[in-house]
Amino acid sequence: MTATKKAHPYGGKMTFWERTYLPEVFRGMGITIKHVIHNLLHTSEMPTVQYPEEHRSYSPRFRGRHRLMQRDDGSPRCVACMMCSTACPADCIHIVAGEHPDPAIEKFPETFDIDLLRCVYCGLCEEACPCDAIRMDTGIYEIAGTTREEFFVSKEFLLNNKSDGTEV
Amino acid sequence: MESILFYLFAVLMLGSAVMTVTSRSAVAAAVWLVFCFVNAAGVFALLSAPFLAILQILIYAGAIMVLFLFVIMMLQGPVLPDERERRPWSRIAVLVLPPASAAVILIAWLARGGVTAFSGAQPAVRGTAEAVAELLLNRYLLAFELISVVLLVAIVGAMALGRRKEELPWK
Amino acid sequence: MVKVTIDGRELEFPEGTSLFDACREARGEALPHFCYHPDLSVAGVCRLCQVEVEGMPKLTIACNTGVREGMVVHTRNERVKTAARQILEMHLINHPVDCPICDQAGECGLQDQYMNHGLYESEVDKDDKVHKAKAEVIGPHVILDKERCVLCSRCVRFCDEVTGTGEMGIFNRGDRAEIGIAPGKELANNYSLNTVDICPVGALTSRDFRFKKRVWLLKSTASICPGCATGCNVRVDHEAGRIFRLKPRYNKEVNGRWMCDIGRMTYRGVHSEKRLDGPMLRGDGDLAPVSWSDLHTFLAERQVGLWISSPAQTLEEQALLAALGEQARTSGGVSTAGRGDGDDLLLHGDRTPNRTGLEWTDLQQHDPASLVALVRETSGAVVVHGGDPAETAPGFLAAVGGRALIFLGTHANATSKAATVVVPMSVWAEKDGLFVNKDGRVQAVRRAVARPEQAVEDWRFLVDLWSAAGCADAPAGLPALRRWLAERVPALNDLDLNALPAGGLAPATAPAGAGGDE
Amino acid sequence: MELVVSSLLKIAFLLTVILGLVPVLIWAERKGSAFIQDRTGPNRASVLGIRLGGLVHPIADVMKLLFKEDFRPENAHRFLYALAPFLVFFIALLTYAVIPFGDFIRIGGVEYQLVVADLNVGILYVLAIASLGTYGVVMGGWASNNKYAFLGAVRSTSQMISYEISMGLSIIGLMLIFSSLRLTDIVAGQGGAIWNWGFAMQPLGAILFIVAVFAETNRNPFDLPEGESELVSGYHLEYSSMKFALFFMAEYTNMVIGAALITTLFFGGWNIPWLTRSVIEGHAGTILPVHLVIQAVVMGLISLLFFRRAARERDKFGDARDREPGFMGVVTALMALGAAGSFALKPWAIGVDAASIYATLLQVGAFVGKVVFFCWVFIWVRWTLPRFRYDQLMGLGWKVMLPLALANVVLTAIWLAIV
Repeated sequence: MTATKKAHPYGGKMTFWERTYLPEVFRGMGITIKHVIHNLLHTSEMPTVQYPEEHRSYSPRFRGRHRLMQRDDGSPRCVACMMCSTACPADCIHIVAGEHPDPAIEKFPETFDIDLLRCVYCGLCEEACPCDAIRMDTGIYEIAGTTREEFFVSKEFLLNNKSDGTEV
Repeated sequence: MESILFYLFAVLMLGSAVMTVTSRSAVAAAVWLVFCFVNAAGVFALLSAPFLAILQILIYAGAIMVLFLFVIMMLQGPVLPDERERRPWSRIAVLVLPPASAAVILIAWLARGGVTAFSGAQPAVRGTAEAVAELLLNRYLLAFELISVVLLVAIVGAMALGRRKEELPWK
Repeated sequence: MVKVTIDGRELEFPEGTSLFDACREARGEALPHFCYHPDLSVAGVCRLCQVEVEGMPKLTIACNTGVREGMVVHTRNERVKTAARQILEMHLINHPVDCPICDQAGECGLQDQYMNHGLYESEVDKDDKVHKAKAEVIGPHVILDKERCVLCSRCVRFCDEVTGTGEMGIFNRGDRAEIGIAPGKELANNYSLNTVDICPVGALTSRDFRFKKRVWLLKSTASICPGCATGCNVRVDHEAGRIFRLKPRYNKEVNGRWMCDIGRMTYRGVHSEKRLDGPMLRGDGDLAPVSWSDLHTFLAERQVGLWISSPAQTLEEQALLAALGEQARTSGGVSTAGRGDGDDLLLHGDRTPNRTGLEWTDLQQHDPASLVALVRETSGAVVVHGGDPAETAPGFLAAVGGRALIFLGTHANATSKAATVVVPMSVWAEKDGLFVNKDGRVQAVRRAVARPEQAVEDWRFLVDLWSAAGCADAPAGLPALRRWLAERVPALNDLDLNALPAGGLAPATAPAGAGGDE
Repeated sequence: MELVVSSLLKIAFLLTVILGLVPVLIWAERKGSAFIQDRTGPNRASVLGIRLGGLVHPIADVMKLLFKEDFRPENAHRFLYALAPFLVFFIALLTYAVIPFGDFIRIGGVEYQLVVADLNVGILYVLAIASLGTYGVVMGGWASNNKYAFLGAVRSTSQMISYEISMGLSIIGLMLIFSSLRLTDIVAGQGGAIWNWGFAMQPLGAILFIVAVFAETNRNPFDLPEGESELVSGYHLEYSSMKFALFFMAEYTNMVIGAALITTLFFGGWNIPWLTRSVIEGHAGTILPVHLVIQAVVMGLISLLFFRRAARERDKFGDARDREPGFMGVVTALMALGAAGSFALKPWAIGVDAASIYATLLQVGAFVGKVVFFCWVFIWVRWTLPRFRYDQLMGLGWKVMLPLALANVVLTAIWLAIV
């Protein structure tokens, strides 16, 4: 009998004690106090990350702030094909293409701006890029500023965004 | 000491009663009325009727006026600055009524024989819980119960009227 | 008529139809092709349109084959597909495949054919490719990338057959064959940008449009070129309120598939720095910005003695101005303005789009001297809608003298500088209207981009003026305006101007179902 | 005059305890919720590196609230908007007048009752004042001229009125048993064995009362007037700075009252089970030394823990915070030494007057301890149970608690008539 009752924990008729809810209330309070006592006795095992001092490590596949890859001479690898801005669902990449002074390089980005406030960090720009020029492997996720303009980052900024997380 | 408190309560009670009548905002009027009740409770307490005093606060200030305020607030929005200016007649009322009521009190006071009439007066029955209980539950038990039946009838009537017509059980 | 079976469907075609066209009709889409162009001779060099004709041992190119009675043709079988794939592989051997930086990407024939018919892994090592000159400037408008060329010879045939200038040719042989310019020449004819249009790959690109925008981001609006009286049908390619290029729109009756370079550059005026950007009123000597309400007050107080329109305005605007001027004198502007050299292809000597409209709306054009005389004759304010009489009619400003000169225009010019009131108007790409070309064909320009914030739509402003002047039933809204216009202009009486076909109508020769999109 | 001075002293004591408890409770709320949810909770604010486990945070919060901009929404009712938070806080404090926090203290042969106003209608006074508490809330909500604030106020009002009835009825049984409305009588009646306590005599009444008190204080699971998810934050939505702080403090003050009432009515008030005043006074020479030994040992152990931690985490942060465990160790060690050192005063030979005062102190300590425990229960419940839906709230109040309270009254009356 009890077995069949237990088979329907959320259905059927509730007993008197179940309907008072008091046993369950006390059971719940038991659970929470168990957590309190355990945490009081094991403060060092607390999963909380003491954020500014400690950082949680992210997977290498984590998409952080973008960076533009450089050629050997430090110029952007980007050829201003606009594949990233076409693929971008947030419409946050703004490129103005131009003729490169070096005849070997036909097209290059005169400006390459990303509006980090619009970016949704989906990574589609990385995937769209035919030249592996834009990457989101910097691991930088602390993107803070006091004005909107600070989040509108330029080509120069993105070129100097290093993959080891160092900033300009 | 007691007479100081009495006059304090009395003046505050009268003043708040005047404010109740002259307030432009219904909400403010209700709040003044609550203040009036609280002072009335103070007077009751001074008259050795603590039970009555507490019930005055508990029932009138604490329950009935809350419901009043509740309804008024639901029906009336906040008073905008342009609505706040007083009408001339209310200014006259504010000027006339307090002196008038003061005069009435003064006359009553003099008629009853001055300060001693109030401060020294002791009621025949002390208004403690026991005394009230004695009156209500022993001496006037029948009347008390009859009144509760009348109130019950009123409640049932209110419920019947409050229901939607088509839901009336006898129709 | 001959009966042909294509992919199992039996169809009839007139004799002399090319098999390419027959296949297009039977399949609903063209065969893969580079060199074939309906307006050029058949070259048969790209070998991409090969089809299987039963009874012939080898595949044959459809473009250079005529239909014959009883022909049984297969265009979709495995043999044809394999052939197309192999031919494409050949074409791509030396192609750099630099689509990301190629302006043609998105409207490239090679890309399309590859996606439709190729789709193989290249077997050619990237380093083995024959490299040729890139980004070679061959004319004022065109840039040539020899590597990308698939040697379809369309451009060569265009220069030989359409313009007859013959600047281009194919030089060398084998995998070193390349398109080039004849020594000592440059591709400087007025139709050079058509070679960019017909180039199926990114070999010829427009210097004007180069790197400005990826083509898939552009939106197109069908319109009419305002550059001359020919009224070429164009496609306005624009994005985010900015026009990037004009492309010809097929209209058999007017311009076919071509348009001239001068016409293509007319869009530059839309984003000119000289655009008027706000209503202005001459206060103490200088023009100063003024609010619309003050402007209307000023206009309401003035009695206008002369209304001058221009052949650059739409038919609606000219008719409205004529109606406004019924109580006063009107003029169609200076008859010598906007004249230039034409050629016998498309460019007309009359560089205004709507001079015929002036005739239709009874606005008489004046030569400079008679216009000045007309101004002298009238009293009251002078309204100039478009044009620049101060520049084209010497003595005009002196004739106006101290009277109010009200200029309704789009760009700053001599008249606007001398005007008492300047009202910023819309250019052709910012409004809806009708142009009547030199042959009396009524064609519609459509609003493609937003006008400057402070500018007004001309016809709305004129309608407002008309209402303010006391006309109770001034047409409200474009459809009503066009119905009013059709009633007013005799040539348009029987037409529904709100339902013009894409190619326009020529009422003088009765509505003919001419033109249409390609 | 003596009455005034002693009353003022008692009021001062109560205010110190209550206002002192408020920041501690805020800290306990934050830290307790954190520990329940396996978080660390507040631990940043520090004074010279001493953080006291986050106890500095309430101080920082007060500083922040003091210096915040005190804005008033446009079209708010000026007077009522300003009055509401003061009213809420004032009324919350008024209730303490009748709560006995100890038996009496004998100084110089005079016995002083440890209650500010020993009203003969004490329970009714509590109920009356509690019913006035609605005004601050409803005024604040209405005067803010914000629909969410007003909805919060409306909910609060209807909820308070509904549960006040169950609350009043649930303690009638208690009044019948102790046949008094005076709180000192009720507490005195619960002396001696633990089964004399109210909750043993009135288990149903106790549960109903506790539930009703939770509802009256607007605490979870009855915090619908605040209802963050649907009402932004309820009646104090438009308040900032110290006005908001007053609302916030009033909530915790109400919590302390609730705990004090639960303690007084159902958990023996200042009574310590079996250790009645006469027992303590009679055996003070034994109890006090044992007490001191326990205190010294416990404090010593705690200080050892701190010192161990100080040794282990010598350079954990690299700043002033590293000195904290050592400091705490020294403080607790001093407390242990103090307890041990007081043996020099010969606690086994305690005098009669001192024994009386010691008994009073123990009783007051017991009262405060019980109040603190029930405050913790408030916090504990809040972070355990989910919030009611509004119809469930009203259904519970009117259809479950009210009939049960009435049944409790009737059953108690019948039982008393029989016995």
